[in-house]
Amino acid sequence: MGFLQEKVAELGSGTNLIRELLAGAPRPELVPDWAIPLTAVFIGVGILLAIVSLCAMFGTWLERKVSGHIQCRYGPMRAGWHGWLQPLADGVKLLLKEDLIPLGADRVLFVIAPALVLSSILGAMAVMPLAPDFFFADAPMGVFLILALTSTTTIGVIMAGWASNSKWSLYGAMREAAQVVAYEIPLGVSLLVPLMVAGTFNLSEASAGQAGGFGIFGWYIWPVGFGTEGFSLGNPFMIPALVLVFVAVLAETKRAPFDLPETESELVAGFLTEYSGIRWSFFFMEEYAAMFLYCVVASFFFLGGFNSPLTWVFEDGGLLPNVFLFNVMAFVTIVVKGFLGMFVMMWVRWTLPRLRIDQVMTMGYKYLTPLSLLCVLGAGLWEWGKWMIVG
Amino acid sequence: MVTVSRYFNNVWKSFWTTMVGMRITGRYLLQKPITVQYPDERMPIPNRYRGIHYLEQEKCIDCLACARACPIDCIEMDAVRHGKELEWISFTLDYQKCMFCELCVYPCPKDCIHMGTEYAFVTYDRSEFKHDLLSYKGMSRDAKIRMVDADKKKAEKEAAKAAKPAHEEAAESAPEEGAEDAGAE
Amino acid sequence: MDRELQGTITLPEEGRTLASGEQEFVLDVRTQDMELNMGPQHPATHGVMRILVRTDGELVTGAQPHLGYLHRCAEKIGENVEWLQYLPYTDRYDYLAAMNNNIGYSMAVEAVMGIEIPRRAEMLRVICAELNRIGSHLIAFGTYGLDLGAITPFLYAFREREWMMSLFEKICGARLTYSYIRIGGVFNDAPPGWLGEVSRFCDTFEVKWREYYDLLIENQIFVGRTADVGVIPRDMALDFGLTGPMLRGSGVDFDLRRDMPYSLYEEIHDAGAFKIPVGTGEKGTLGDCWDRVWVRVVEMMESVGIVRWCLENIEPGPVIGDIPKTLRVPAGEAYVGIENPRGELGHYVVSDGDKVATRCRVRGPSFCNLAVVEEILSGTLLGDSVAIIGSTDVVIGETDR
Amino acid sequence: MDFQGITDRLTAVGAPGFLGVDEPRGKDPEVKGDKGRAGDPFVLVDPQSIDRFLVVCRDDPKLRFEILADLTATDPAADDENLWVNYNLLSVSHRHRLAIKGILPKSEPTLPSAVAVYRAAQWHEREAAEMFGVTYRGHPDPRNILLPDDWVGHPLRKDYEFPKEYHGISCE
Repeated sequence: MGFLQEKVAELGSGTNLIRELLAGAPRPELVPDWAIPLTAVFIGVGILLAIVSLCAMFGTWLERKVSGHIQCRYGPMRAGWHGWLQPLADGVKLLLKEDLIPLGADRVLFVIAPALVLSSILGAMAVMPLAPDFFFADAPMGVFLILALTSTTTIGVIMAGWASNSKWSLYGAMREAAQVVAYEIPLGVSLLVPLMVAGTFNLSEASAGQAGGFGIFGWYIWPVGFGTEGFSLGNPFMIPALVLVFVAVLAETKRAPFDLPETESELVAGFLTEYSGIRWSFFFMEEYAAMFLYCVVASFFFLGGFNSPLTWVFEDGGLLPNVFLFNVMAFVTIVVKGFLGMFVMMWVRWTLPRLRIDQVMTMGYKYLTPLSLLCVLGAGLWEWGKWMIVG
Repeated sequence: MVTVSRYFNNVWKSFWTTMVGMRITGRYLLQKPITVQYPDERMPIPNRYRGIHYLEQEKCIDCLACARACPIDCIEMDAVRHGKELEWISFTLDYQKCMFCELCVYPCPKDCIHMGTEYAFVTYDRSEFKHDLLSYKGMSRDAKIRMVDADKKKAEKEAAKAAKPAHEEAAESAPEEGAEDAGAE
Repeated sequence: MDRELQGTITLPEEGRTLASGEQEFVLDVRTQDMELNMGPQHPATHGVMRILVRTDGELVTGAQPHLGYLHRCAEKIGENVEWLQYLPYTDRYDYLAAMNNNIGYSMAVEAVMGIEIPRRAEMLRVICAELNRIGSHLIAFGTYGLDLGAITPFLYAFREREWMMSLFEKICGARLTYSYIRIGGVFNDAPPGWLGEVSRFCDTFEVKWREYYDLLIENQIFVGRTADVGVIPRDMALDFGLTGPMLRGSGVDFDLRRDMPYSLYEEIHDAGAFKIPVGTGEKGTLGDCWDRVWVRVVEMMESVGIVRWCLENIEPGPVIGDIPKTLRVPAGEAYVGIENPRGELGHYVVSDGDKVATRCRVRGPSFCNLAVVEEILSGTLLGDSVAIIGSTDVVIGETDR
Repeated sequence: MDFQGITDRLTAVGAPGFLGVDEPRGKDPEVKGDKGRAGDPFVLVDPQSIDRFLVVCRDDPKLRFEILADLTATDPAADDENLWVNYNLLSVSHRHRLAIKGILPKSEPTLPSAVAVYRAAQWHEREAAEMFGVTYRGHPDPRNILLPDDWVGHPLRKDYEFPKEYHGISCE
């Protein structure tokens, strides 16, 4: 118990927050020591679950509106103003839907698979700081923890495909396995470029490194930046690296044009063929939450993270220093950046046709991997040269 | 070298055509949708629209021309004839069969069956698709009055006929013959 | 397990090549082929066709189409209803090009009767046929995008098709199954202002067409999915009796409208209003999916040219000849083939002088075009098979009739 | 080439099984008393040598019928003791057509398959076989194509009786 307590106590700022709150309670001595971190964990998981489902809800709404307007139609318009309550209505429908498990399916795996998929994204979400002073797990190796945790969704998808006892599902699962393994490499490698520039794996630290410059010009993406220390030379390989990361993220999250595991025109619905109701929606929650998470991670390392003109106003040494408003604005900033990233992903999805599975593999192994390696090489040489010249 | 240039050409082409496509879709993203919110606003329906039939029952003479023209025999009609007037029993169209081809409309000698602009036809029971086009059953008021009038006239005529002697009738027709002769000359 | 059985086992069919001829798969493990039932309810079979696919992983090693799920006895019905009454049934086999079917049937009956139809009726027929060709090709193009995962071009195609359908709605009252063309002419004259709207449609369509071309046809992913895929060489295309865009996609310069002209097409072609696009293998091999789709897309613009010519040259006049209400066709027989959007639509009509046909045979282009799928599917990837089936542009209503 | 030219050529090369031509009456309506049939002309061919006839049509440089446009059969009447088998050829290079008809007795409706000549015939022959009960000798895949495998009867024959039920489903 003691070991767990220690580990849990390390989890984040939430524990201290709870402890402070409880300190004001009438008889704080009645609360056992181990209950405090546990409460923090439960509250944290609740918040994470809320974030994941809100991401999915807003994501589905956004997707339908974006696709609708791109295709000269409205999208959902009935439930609420421009259908903003539509995800809620869908959620109720999915909850009430008959839960089907096909005959001959591996029942245990069939039930576990959606939960596994969802839990992996919940774990990855915990690493994401929501504001400079509000986070669950400020892991020093944040990025790679996120990459590792999100790639475990593959296991859930393969499980789902295998357990469904359907040929289409099996195809979808096999494609997912091949595709995710192929795109882990370019994603990880091209993320090395900003990691080299930032000099840290931690998301909050990376964000802190991009402060200043009215909240915009300090971002790592600019070849010539204007941060807290005045003008500085950035890294020109950041822009191609962002494109590479974007493409790899599209593939990682199974978004078109890389939606091979689901290809509705080839494999009916891929690994989702036999799923229905709330179990089916778990996969979608995972998809939208993963999109959001990847977009936020990319924004932390390329597009300034918490830094925007909004936070710049309230930051320490800014126009109106205010810690609380700074944190709120930082939260707003990453949410906006995350959904802007999702918007671009949707825009791409509703524009492009789908690749074929061998082309997906070709693109991963023959195009993205060498190009990302080139990028890393170039960025490394650039940084080395900068270090040699500037010191 | 050719391979390398083809490699980067491929990368560039993929990127560029994606950008071109995104420009097109992005432009539409900002435009007003062209669809309409169906039950609230509806598309205008042209005059020639081939929707659910309507029947000008007053004109119809129960000649079965439309039923015969129908390729799937979905029109059935039944009426009892009282002299010139019709007592309608049914005029049904089976919309489970009807394919809205309008072949029933143009053989009509009285131009009394038409296709309307109504297209939504929802029922809870299949049997209700056998739709009765009649606006009233039996005889119309006018037809009844006409029939009564006709009966009255007939009765009067017969009474007059019975009252008049035969030679008077012959005399009555004689001037007409004379007029005819005059016309011929 | 015995030591001898371990290690590399090479299957006899080693070294199978993809259609592109680039990658070779040498199998060193014993695998089992899987039978996959594509359809009758499958998103890519465009209706209720069933294709039994034998797959080895992602590789299709054999395919067998099973037809008949939409068989509605059209030919038998033709022998049981009167000449004119069969007309609505012709709408229903190729429901995406109902006008062309009406024209084909009417022309076959007119050929037996030996009658001429008024010039304005011919004009209206040509306008309707070409507008319907545009609509049909829009569906072909849109659903092909859908097969390849691009959903937006489909909606754009439907947007223009919607206008085309509302044009037909104005002239004949129906949106899909028109029954507008009658034996001896057309049912009724164009309403006032209709021809002007057709002209406006043509103007708008030319602008939108460019967008389709840029959005889908030129897209690198689309080219990658379709070029070098499903190659039908010229000889195979002729052997299988392919017609229409399938034949022209294989590089055979043949179009019934130009080469065996009927109706007014000879005059229109002499006036230079249209050309026949023929596949050239621009992006890959001659006769691949890209060529077929390209031929269809370019044909839409040629149809616009034909419609324009008709709008310029149409003159007032009667639209239907002197046709009795109950048709009696003299004894005889005729085969009339016209250029449907999918190829040669043939009607073989036999009459024995009665009110009812003796034989009402329909040669559907989709039926013949689909036969080639059996041949070219094997050796492709599963994703390619969808692309190939889509590029044949079959309408199941017509294959099964 | 017009129909006259095609038939002349067929006679000249001695196409196997070529029996003659059947031409309709003149198109001129002024000519009264022409009792012939209406429509298009066709050539009559012995169905038993149809495959060799088609080879000639396909390979002769003057004819060059590359495409088999249509293949079907016709049952002219219930009391007729013959079926017709109809072929329609199309030449892409010479831009002409030819309608071919063979008279086949209903008592023994067997004729050689044309699949070896035109592979387009494969599905058409399957359809004609199930609809009319024609047997094509040497067809590589003689299954039903549009009808279920267990269908009884040949629906496009004039003497076909409509089934009362199919697998327990009433057809009335």
